[in-house]
Amino acid sequence: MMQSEFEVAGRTREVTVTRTGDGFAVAVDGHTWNVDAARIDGQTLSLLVDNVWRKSYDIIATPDPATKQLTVHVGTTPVTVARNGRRRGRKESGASGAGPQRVFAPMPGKVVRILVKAGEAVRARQPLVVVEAMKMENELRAGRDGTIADIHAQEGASVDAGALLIIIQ
Amino acid sequence: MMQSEFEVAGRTREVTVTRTGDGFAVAVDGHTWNVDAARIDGQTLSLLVDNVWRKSYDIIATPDPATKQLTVHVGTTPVTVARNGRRRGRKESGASGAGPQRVFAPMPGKVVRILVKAGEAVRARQPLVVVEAMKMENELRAGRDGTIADIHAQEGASVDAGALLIIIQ
Amino acid sequence: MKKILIANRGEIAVRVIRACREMDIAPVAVYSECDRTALHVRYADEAYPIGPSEPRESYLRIERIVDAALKAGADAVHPGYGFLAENSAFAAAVRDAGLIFIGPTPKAIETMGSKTAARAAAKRAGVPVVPGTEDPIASDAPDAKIAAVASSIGYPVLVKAVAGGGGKGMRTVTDRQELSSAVRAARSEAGAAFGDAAIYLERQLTRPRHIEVQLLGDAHGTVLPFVERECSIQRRHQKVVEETPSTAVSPALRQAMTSAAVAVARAVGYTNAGTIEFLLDQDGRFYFLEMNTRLQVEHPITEMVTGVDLVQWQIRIARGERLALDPAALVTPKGHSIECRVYAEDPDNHFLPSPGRIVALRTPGGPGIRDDSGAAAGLDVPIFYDPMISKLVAWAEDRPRAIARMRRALGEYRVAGIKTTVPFFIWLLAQAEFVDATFHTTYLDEVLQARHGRPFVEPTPEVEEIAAIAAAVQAVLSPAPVGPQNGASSAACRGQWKSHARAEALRGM
Amino acid sequence: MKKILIANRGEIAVRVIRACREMDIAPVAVYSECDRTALHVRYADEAYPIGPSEPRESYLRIERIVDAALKAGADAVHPGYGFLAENSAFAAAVRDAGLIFIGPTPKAIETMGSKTAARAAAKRAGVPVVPGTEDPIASDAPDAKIAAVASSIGYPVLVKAVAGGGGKGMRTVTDRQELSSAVRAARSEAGAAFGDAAIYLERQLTRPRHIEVQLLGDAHGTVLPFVERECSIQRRHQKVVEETPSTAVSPALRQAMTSAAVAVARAVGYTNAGTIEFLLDQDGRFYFLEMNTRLQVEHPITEMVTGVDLVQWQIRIARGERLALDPAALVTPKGHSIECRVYAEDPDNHFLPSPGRIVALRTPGGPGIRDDSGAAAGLDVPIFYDPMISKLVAWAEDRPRAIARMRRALGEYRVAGIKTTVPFFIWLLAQAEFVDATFHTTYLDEVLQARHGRPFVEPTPEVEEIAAIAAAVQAVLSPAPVGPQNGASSAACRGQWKSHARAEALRGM
Repeated sequence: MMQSEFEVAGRTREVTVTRTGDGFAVAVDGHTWNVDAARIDGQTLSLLVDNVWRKSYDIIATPDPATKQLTVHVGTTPVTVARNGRRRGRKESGASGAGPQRVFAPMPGKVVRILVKAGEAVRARQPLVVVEAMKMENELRAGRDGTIADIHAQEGASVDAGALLIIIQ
Repeated sequence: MMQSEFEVAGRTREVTVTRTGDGFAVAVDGHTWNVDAARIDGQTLSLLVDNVWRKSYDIIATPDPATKQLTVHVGTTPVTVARNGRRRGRKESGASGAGPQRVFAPMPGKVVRILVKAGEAVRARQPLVVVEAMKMENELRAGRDGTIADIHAQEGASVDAGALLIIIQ
Repeated sequence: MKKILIANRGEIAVRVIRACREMDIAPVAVYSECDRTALHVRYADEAYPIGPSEPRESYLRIERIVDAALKAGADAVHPGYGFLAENSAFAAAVRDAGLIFIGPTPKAIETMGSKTAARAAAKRAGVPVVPGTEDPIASDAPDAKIAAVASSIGYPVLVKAVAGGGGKGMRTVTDRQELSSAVRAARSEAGAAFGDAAIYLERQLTRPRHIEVQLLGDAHGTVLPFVERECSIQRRHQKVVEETPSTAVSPALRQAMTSAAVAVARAVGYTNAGTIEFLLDQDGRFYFLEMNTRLQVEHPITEMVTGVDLVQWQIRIARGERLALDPAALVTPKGHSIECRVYAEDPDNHFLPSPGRIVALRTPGGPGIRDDSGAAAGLDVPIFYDPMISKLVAWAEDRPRAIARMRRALGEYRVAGIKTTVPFFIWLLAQAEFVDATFHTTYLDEVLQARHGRPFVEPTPEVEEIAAIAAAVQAVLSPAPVGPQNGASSAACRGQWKSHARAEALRGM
Repeated sequence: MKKILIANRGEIAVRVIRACREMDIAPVAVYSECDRTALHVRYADEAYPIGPSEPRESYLRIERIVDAALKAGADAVHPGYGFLAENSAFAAAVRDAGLIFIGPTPKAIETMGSKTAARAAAKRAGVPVVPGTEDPIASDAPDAKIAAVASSIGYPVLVKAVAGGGGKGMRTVTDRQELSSAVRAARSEAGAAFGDAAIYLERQLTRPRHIEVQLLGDAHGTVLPFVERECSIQRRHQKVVEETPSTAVSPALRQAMTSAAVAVARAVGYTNAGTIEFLLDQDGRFYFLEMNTRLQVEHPITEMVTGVDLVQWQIRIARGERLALDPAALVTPKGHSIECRVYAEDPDNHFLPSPGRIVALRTPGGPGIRDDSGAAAGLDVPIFYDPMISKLVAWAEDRPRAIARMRRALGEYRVAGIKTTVPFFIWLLAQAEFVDATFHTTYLDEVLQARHGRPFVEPTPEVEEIAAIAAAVQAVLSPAPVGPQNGASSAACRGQWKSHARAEALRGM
């Protein structure tokens, strides 16, 4: 039996997996499902889950380098899943909560222009920095109102996906 | 530098591989080629070989369970390659040389009928045993004239690919 | 109709699933033990186990399939082809369970399923049949009696399964000495394949062509024929390449054959998709051979030249729709289409089956190519079923271009882990008889015999040298890297690989 | 013509390779450092390195590409689209090296490549153009002067690259305040994309449709138009979905637009494949927008409804053949076709590029589906190039069925390792505006803005629960087995796996 806590699409779920004769009994927040699971390869699973019907789910589960979370594709629907304790606060751009907002490069590219200065007040959706990748200029915008606390990017510099560019206080 | 002897489509070849700056110098029976090799995955290679032109070869190389040799697909053309010392005499069915002829099951299946008896004289292409696989009955035939020395198969038995069925002396 | 259970596996189950999805109908799969990870199970909305891998314990078990359909709350059952597709008891059991059988009536299946009864029905409809026995040969008939019948028909004679199809349980006999062993083999194979060991005899025509007419019949009395398919490229009576239209069929002959096909179908009150098979002799006369009361493997080529989705129409007919199709368009092909049945067989070893794990698979794509497949890398081709892994279909404006396109597509095909018939097709499509379409149903067997097992794609000295280089270089490059692909590329693409390494590290989550 | 060098990469290079093979012409690839293992290199007969990954150091280096063509002994060069495809200096360099350029003359490229010169040519041919500046804006024009020009045209105004294409270097400006920054951004992007920072201004029509006409012109004076393509589904002026025919074009309008297109092409002595783009306003009036003097990304949908292989015809025209096509058939579409450009972008994160390693890939197949791809599992989508990984094309008898088929195909698409726009397309094809074809060129940007970045496919409670189950079960099942797939299946398929184990043991050879 294995018990874990997962954050699924932002909500915490208690999941308990118990091996049965020919599959698994999986309890999610107390409700138990009979699951026949077959591994296809490192990231692909086939699940048959007994409910009213015996439904087939085609699963690809891969870690997301930018957010350090697991992306579970249920068919073509991507769902973000994090095991509790492992999740990192990477994808806060656009979040409206308290604390500093960190703006990360969402893809590798070149910083073409920085449009703000440290100490400058910014409004939600105001462009902060322009990153060129794959021949397109992409504006990264502020997720909420605030003040530029720190700029880690340099114009002309190449950055990797996930690189910290700007902090808004 | 690595030196080896390969049997390619039945002919022995001396092959020497030397790493160069950006690829390999590969000598086959004394003639040297400049080879740019890139591995795609466990069994797939891309070779660019400088000759008059710089030719591109799409390679899939997999071991053949039935013959214990390597099947190298150059594009869609399969070529049997054995490293010397490793080759086993598995694929002798149909060979016309001296020595006993061993008839192996070429695929897993069920022995439906054995058509000969030990000590019986057989002619080339005479049916010896019928193996059912994938809903078809497949007759295995004698590769040359001879006498049945031994029968290892039993009617009704399931056999694996490569199982020895009959020896003709 | 909201939910359809597909009583089949492999590529045809995937084909029916696709039709369901495009019609907003939920597809339900069934599977045997060794098909748990097959694509048809993963593509379906629901999947129900129906027993062990042996077909007789699963895909041929009527009650288990009907149970699964009822459990799933399905409205209808699609049989695909093979297995129970031409089993009238299955069609009846589905109907008796209150479900719709997507196919003809049990009565029509039964009549045409008996090849001898079908020949009688064709005769009654005024369509000529190949000379042969009127009734099945009794199971206890002595050899001498069978030999007398064969003599009266005239050699060469074909021993055929009464419940036959797909060339199974069929043997050619050129003289009396071969007759008893051929009858025994055919009975045994027929019993294994159809659960019915009955056989009959038919005269083997001299170098005929196999021409067939696809039909659709609705429940309102309309029967529509499609442009003919040419299926003369056969190995041991099994089709390996099909094309449409046929170079041997003139507009007048097309008119005559499609009319004859409709007459036979009407004679048995036929509904849904079916095919009338004819033999066309060297003098241009055609004979009814048999009717297949189901979808056929070669249905895609008809879809390619007419634009009609035959599987969707099967469903639409089953739910009572009228055939809203332009009859003239169905017999007016646009362009030319060819299908190659890609089998897990070793063409260089007498076409013996080559089941196993597909280690790598790259299928062709691009203009005019359709790959109807049930295979994927990492999956197994099981020993228990038909070894067809894919129907590779090409379309082009005309026959020469369709051949060129198919050759291009075959050249793109990469399969590792199992042998396939791809090298054989590359050889076949380059033969003058194929290019000139001068073939007939025994052409392939004749030429194969004459080749004495010579490999279909013989490596040139250049290719042999490259194979040696590849084997040597692969040994030096081993083992396979798990991260970046190779040194040069790795350095060149730096930037995304730092991230990739992080991804690799997280994989264990 | 025996050998063609393809001066491109990715899916379009693979597309041209396929055309070459079907015509028995040897295809030659070129590649940058990070494309060493790309499919176009592996599919070609020969491959030559042309420099580092940065396009300016490789795919945009005219002299390196011409050198490679000469070294390979090629007869001709196919430019694909993007990179040097509309660079007249490249076409001239190829010609001057004694090779055939598969495309129009350098002169025609130059004329139509300047969007302002092209507008002048259209006007001279009697075809209306969108109101705007006659000449490029001077690079040192003061902001005030540009603003005055904009005011005289009337807001909203479009800032466009004179050397433009593919929506690059284009900005919409709704009032004067945005003008300078838009001009600056457009200049910078245009300079990066085309090596030419010149821009001009054009009035933005109110909710027009983008309708374009594909043409082929041979060297003997024949110019033939094809049925129109509807390309109004655009994001930031880049096409994302195209279809043919357009629901907005009546037979009379088709006649008028195709005639206008031919008039423009004739005015510049156009040969080979090209496309005249029009805007169609809400009153049914159309305006010349620009001409693309090359093959277009959306060419497959025209191939699907006409059966004509445009790439093969490019080659045939280049070697001097006459256009042996029935003009009436080209403007009489058979059925309906839709293309979705599958990009390595994260639609749920402002469509930002998502380069990286494709860990798993399963592409759709079956009836009516064509996947023109340059991607494969295990390969990287590099950061340096356009992030399009595949053109997914559907064909069916009519538009509703083509949409249903495309939705089915999108549902089959599986990509892991990178984000793609597949979930976005699944959402888009379900929108009433798409289903009813009431869209226009700003529809998508408007609806995207209104959605405020909401995910395109939001998981249902059921899907969230399944995701949790999958994550938990995957952790229990780890690590991935290298041999048999899973316990149940392994036992069921015993027989072939003993052999498989032997195969695994031999892998090290």
